[in-house]
Amino acid sequence: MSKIELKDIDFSIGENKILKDINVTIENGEFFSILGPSGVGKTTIFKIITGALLPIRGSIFVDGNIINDVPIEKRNIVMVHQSKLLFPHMNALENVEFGLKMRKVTKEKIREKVNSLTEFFNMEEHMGKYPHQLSGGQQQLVALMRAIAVDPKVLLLDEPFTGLDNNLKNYVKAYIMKIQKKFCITTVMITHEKEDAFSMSDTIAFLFEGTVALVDKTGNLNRKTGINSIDEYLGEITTLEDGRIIFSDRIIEI
Amino acid sequence: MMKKFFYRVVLFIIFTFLILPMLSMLIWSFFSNWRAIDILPSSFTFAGFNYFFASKDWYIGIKSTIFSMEVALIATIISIMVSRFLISTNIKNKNTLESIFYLPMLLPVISVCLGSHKLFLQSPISSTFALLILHIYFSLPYAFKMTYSYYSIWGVEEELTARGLGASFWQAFRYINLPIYIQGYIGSFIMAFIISYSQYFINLFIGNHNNINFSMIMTPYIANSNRNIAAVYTLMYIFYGVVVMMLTSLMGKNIARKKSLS
Amino acid sequence: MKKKKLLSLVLVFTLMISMVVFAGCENRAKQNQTVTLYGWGGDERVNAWIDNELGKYVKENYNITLKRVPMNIDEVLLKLTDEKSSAKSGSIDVIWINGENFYYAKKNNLLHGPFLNTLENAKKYYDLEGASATTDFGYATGGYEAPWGTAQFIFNYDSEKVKAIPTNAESLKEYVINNPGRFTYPKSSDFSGSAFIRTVLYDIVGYDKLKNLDPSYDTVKKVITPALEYLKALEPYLWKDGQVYPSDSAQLDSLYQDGEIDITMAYTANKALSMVKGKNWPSTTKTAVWEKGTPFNTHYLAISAIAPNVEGALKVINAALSPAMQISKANLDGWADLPSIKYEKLSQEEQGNLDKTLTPAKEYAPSILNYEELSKHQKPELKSDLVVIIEKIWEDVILFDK
Amino acid sequence: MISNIKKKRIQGILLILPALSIIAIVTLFVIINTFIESLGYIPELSFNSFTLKYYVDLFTDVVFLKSLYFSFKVALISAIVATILGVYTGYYVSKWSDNFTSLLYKMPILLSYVAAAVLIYNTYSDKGLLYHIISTLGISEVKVNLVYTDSGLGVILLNIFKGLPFVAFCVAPIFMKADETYSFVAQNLGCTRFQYIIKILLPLAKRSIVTSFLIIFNFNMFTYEGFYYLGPSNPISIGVYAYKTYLSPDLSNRIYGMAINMIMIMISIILCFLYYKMVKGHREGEII
Repeated sequence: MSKIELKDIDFSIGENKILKDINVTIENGEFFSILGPSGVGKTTIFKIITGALLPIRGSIFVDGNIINDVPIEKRNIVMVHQSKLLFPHMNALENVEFGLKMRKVTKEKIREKVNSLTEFFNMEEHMGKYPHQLSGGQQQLVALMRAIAVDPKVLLLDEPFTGLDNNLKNYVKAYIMKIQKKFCITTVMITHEKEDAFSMSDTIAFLFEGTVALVDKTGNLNRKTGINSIDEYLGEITTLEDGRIIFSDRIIEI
Repeated sequence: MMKKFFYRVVLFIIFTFLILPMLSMLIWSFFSNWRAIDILPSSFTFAGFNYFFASKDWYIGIKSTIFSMEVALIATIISIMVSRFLISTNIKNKNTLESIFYLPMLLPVISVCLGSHKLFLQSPISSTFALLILHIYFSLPYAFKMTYSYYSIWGVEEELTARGLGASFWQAFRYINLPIYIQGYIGSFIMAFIISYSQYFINLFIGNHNNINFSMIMTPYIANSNRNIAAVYTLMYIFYGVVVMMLTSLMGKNIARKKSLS
Repeated sequence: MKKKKLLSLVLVFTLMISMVVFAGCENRAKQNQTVTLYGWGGDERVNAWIDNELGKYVKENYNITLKRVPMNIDEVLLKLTDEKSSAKSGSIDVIWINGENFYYAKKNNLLHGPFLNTLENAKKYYDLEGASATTDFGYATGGYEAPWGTAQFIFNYDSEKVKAIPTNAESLKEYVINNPGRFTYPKSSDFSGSAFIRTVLYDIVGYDKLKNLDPSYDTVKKVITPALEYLKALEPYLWKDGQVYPSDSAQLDSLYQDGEIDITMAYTANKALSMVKGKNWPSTTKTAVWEKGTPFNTHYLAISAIAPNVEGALKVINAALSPAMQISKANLDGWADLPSIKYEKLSQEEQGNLDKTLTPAKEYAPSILNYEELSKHQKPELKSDLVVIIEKIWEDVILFDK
Repeated sequence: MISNIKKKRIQGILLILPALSIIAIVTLFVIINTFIESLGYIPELSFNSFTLKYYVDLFTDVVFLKSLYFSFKVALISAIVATILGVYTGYYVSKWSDNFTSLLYKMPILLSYVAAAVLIYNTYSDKGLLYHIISTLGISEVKVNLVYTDSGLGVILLNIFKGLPFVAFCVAPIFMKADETYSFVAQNLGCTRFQYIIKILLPLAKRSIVTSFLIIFNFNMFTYEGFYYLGPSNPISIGVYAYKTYLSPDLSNRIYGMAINMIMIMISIILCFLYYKMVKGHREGEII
């Protein structure tokens, strides 16, 4: 439940500039999406926020405190990777417990916490299984559980629906929304799917070629933005009175 | 079906090709004569084994396996360090740097020994330490190659995830990296061990009388005409090596035990 | 989890302990006097003798620990050359050496000396004016090496297959032509191969014509041309049509052992005995020399110029020259090396012991020649620089057809 | 903020420093020393001039040139065969969990070249184990003629014997892990087994395969044991040539030895450079 600010972030690999002048503020408890085609540095932003990568220039603030020098494990920002990255040698339960164990939480508290999560996610029968025995959707839920278990300040979701079919996707999606409501975690999601971004988020940032082209409330995005690249990317959109959005080809609900 | 049969046959031939020499070694360790006209080898003997155990050579063998294990351990640790550095940085000359670590594999051992002997003689370090450095020099690239190929395919993402969840660097390494990569590390260790264990010229040329290793006592016998002795020494040489390899694999399995349980 | 911890702990401990133990070994070795002996280590009988007889002897008499380091002599010299150019103390004490290696080592000041005349046993039991003490491959030893043992070049053959062993160049040619593919000899770079070539030279050219030859490539080539032509003529009838020569005598022995050839050769007079005894070779194996003689030489012990323990090295060499060691070295059940000690200078009892050790057991007696028979056919070695040139000429003419 | 980047940089330097210092110091010293000595400057042996004479001598020596060509030919053939068969074996080995067989095929790696050479001799020489087996099977008049031939077949056999398991050992773990990860995905996408191997497994293991190939090629080229024990007397290999030269008791030959060394080192470095180019060119397609 924190506010994050990225100020003037630059990042490059060799000569290759990946991110330029990223300035974003994500409000406390907000569901924030970063939308853009693949390969524009979305994941890099996440890695910078978590601390896996260090920016060449710029600062990251959480609740007004600069965290550039805080090591990864002290930031309490958890990222759910698009390929889930469950630890293959641990079963689902151990995966979920991992973060808590690292924090030296007492055994009873761990049990309590994990039980309530298991119940919440309806995963009772699967906790003894190893990652490769779980389906894609279940893996994603375990990854979510693992992330939430440590009560992160910020939850980062990197393309959370990769590899899931429509049914599973809706299933996972519902859980994400539910978590967000229940725990009020500031959540940032990376996606290239317009519908997901529009249907889930409070605010959307458009990332093109390493720069943020536009940040706005979802509700305000019901017409042409006036920025060519974004309009081209989004195509025709109309917001109906009941809040549904019509893209050129389909209707989605918010 | 035909195709499958063909593949099997090729595989069979390959394995036969690899195993026959081992078989000949076994035969010659227990026999001293097998003439062209004889169908079976004659003159069963334990002379070779008797000699091996009567002389202090079995002890030298153990000493040199331990030395090589130390070398392999250091080489593996160093190669993990290098791999982690290479995988997590994006410097411009990464490939050049990587190639530098392969250089020792390509340089002829004798050239390096002859060349570096002068260096070590001029420096204040002892010959045992010089020997250690050269052993690491030659085994490091192999260990590095193994480790780095693991790292470059699977990255360190899992570890970063763990750290995101609050694990410190060492915790992440111990609980996540080690179990996942252990096969690769064991591979590097074994490879480095093998390279160090089979070095002959380094010990000969750089070392002193305290650094006699198994290869060094084995080689003259092999090059001489008593096949029984040669075979026994080769057999024992392999035996020591295999024991070390099995022990390390076992340890690796133990570390990755949970994984294999699944 | 617990088991894992335990295992890694155990591993770390063993490593640490082993390091300590080995370091301790080194220290202990230093307090005790240690002398290193560098030399060829390819024969288990030789090694066993050095470890168990000589090593034990110096331990008991001088409290010296003898460390044998198996290393070919050319590698020893290479190492020595490097070590000598540095300020550090070397690692080599005693070197087992002779011939061209001695010649070059002495020329490059790699050896300590002269020391031979200071050795008690050398003065007492050796003929210090005699050929083996003063000259090694035609050059003066100058007291830089002590005669340790002698060797003679001989042929071994399977008497069941070779009814009449050729004992000169002419009869060998006849034999080879009649039995194509059943004879070969090692390359000149090998000790035995080189000795075979010299044996042929002694037969065809003659020792006297060769001994004072000017060591220049062209002169030597001219003089030995008849022998080269002879060898060239043999080539098509050799094993594998003379396309391939074995790299060393060990390979030649392998061929003999497999029954691919019927004659092998060695620079160790009593080799057949140990090989027959070990059942490596057929019991019908016999030994022969050539009518006009085969090369015979002495092998020596020398001290490195930068030996860390010269005093100890002198003691070890003195021990190696002692009658007791010379007799045990000659033991046909052990190394069976011919002694270099002067027989006449031994006491009656020692003479008796030596005779006894030199007499083979009845069943093996036929495989070797007795000492008398051998000594009748001994020819000294040529000068070592000549030997090198002859080896080179053989390579150029026979091997590379230059 | 700067301090953090600096810290990371220092960490990085600490990570590679031990390895880099060992490798760089030794390699550089060896190359420089070899080069200087090969020009005829070894003051300890009182050679004090700088000259290219020794290189000229070598490159006008037919025996040397022949040996260079011969070594190259044998090394190339054996490295190609060993790599292909090694990858083939590695693929099958990666699917076996049987400890014994997977240990068995590794044994040749453990052997030193000398030991392997002698075993190959005992097995595949004219009257070796193979001969005995064939003749026991009742085929009379067998002629096994593998070692000591002009074509260097014996050496090739040895190099394959040593190289094949090495390649298999290097690629098997990659195949195994890749199989775990991608086999299902690929089948999902409708790949046949063969397509899957060609399109997924081989490219994944490409780097490993190429490096192994280069290592064994280079090693085969300069090794002397194989040629010494199993090769023909003429032509000889560059390794044998070099070995003979260093170890000649006549110390002036050492300069030739150093010159040959330098030539071998140059060839190695060129190979390393080629490898580097190759890796660089292919970087983008890599799955990391």
